[in-house]
Amino acid sequence: MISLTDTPLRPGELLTRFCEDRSETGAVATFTGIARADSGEGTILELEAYPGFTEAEIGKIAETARGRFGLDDILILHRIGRITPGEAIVFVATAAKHRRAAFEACDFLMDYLKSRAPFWKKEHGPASARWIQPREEDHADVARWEKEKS
Amino acid sequence: MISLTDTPLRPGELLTRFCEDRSETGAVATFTGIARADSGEGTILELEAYPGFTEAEIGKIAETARGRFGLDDILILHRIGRITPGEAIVFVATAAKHRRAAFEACDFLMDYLKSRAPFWKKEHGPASARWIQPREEDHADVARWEKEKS
Amino acid sequence: MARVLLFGPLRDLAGWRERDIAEAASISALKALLAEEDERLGEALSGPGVKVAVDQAIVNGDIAIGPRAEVAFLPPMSGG
Amino acid sequence: MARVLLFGPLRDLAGWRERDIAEAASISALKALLAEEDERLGEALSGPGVKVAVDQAIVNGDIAIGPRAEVAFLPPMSGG
Repeated sequence: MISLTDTPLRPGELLTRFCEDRSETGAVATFTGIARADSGEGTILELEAYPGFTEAEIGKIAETARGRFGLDDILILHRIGRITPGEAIVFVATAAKHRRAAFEACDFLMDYLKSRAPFWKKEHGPASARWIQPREEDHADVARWEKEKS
Repeated sequence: MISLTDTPLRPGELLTRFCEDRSETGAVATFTGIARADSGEGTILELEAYPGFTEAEIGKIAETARGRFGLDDILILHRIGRITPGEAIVFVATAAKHRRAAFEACDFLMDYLKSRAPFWKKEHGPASARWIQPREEDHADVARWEKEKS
Repeated sequence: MARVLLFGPLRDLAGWRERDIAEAASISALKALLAEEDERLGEALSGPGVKVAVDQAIVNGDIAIGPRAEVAFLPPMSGG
Repeated sequence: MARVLLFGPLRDLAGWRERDIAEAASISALKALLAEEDERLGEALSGPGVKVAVDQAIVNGDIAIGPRAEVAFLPPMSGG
């Protein structure tokens, strides 16, 4: 299930529901990305999506992960709108029979989400605002999976 | 925090508490290991620990992970006693500034827990019971980290 | 009549997010029309990394726009 | 008097988990004493991969056992 929301994410409740009735699953990995207050200042993140298109693009990534890692299930929730430090930006959960598949799929999904997903992200600092691009690290992270594939 | 318990784990509630007041953290990775009903039969797992010793040995692994990956925080909860399919056996959460450290530390901790942690595990099948050893895969998984270190 | 959507820095630059534009029958005609109104926006729409989606599918090159098309200009994405 | 603890398959084999044993002043003496009572347990205590912990610390080789020591025999671990 893939969903965008402009209200706060509740990773714990999402994990509780995701783990229910999983007597054949074995392994659940999750990742929660939290907005950081790097500067100690009142930085606000603003995330914009293209409703419909963004979910569909993430859905393609999720289907790739499902096939590549043999997953039982995937959950991706992403915040949009204004996000204050300490709030979750993204929650990803993967379920698989064994832990390596669950971990790698979660890692893979996050790398794609951080560098390729159709979001536009603006950082509102105390004095000014700026649009953010993926970090060099994010590009390097996602490149790992393309190398491995070949 | 490292803790063993003979009552059901609640991964969602653990994650909720683990994510609280983390405006400097950025990344939380978790792993939940769930007892599988592989055969469809009523298999029960029985996990035995050496109270005190087992927590201390896991604590050493956790300290290694904290230093190696630069973690902000670690939570490890492990079930002991009789565990039915669908119940969580282990919950590990790691908090770090960036996601790669959180993922790798969680992966590392699980590899150590699955192959090196002082537990003795018995599988009670419908007709007989047997003591379990780590799988070949578990040994291979943990060896990855020893190779990387050198 | 096409519905035109702008995202991220393009929206900031133009000062609008969404508009109906009647007169353009192709992507290139639409870009020309918008550039006529706002030269800086016109340049930005053809800037590096800007993708165009018609009815939520990325398109390459110039294509005709149907009367009820949704045309989105997507500047380089930030990721999630 | 040492408190002796057995875990996992050793506990199953012996039929007990925990006992106080008064007479043994060293690991080797303790093993000999247990082997005298139960030959199969004696063999298993020296079997491959069995570790010995005294007061919750793994020890190697034969060492003296204090009067209130906790001696644990740890067969190969299953992991969690």
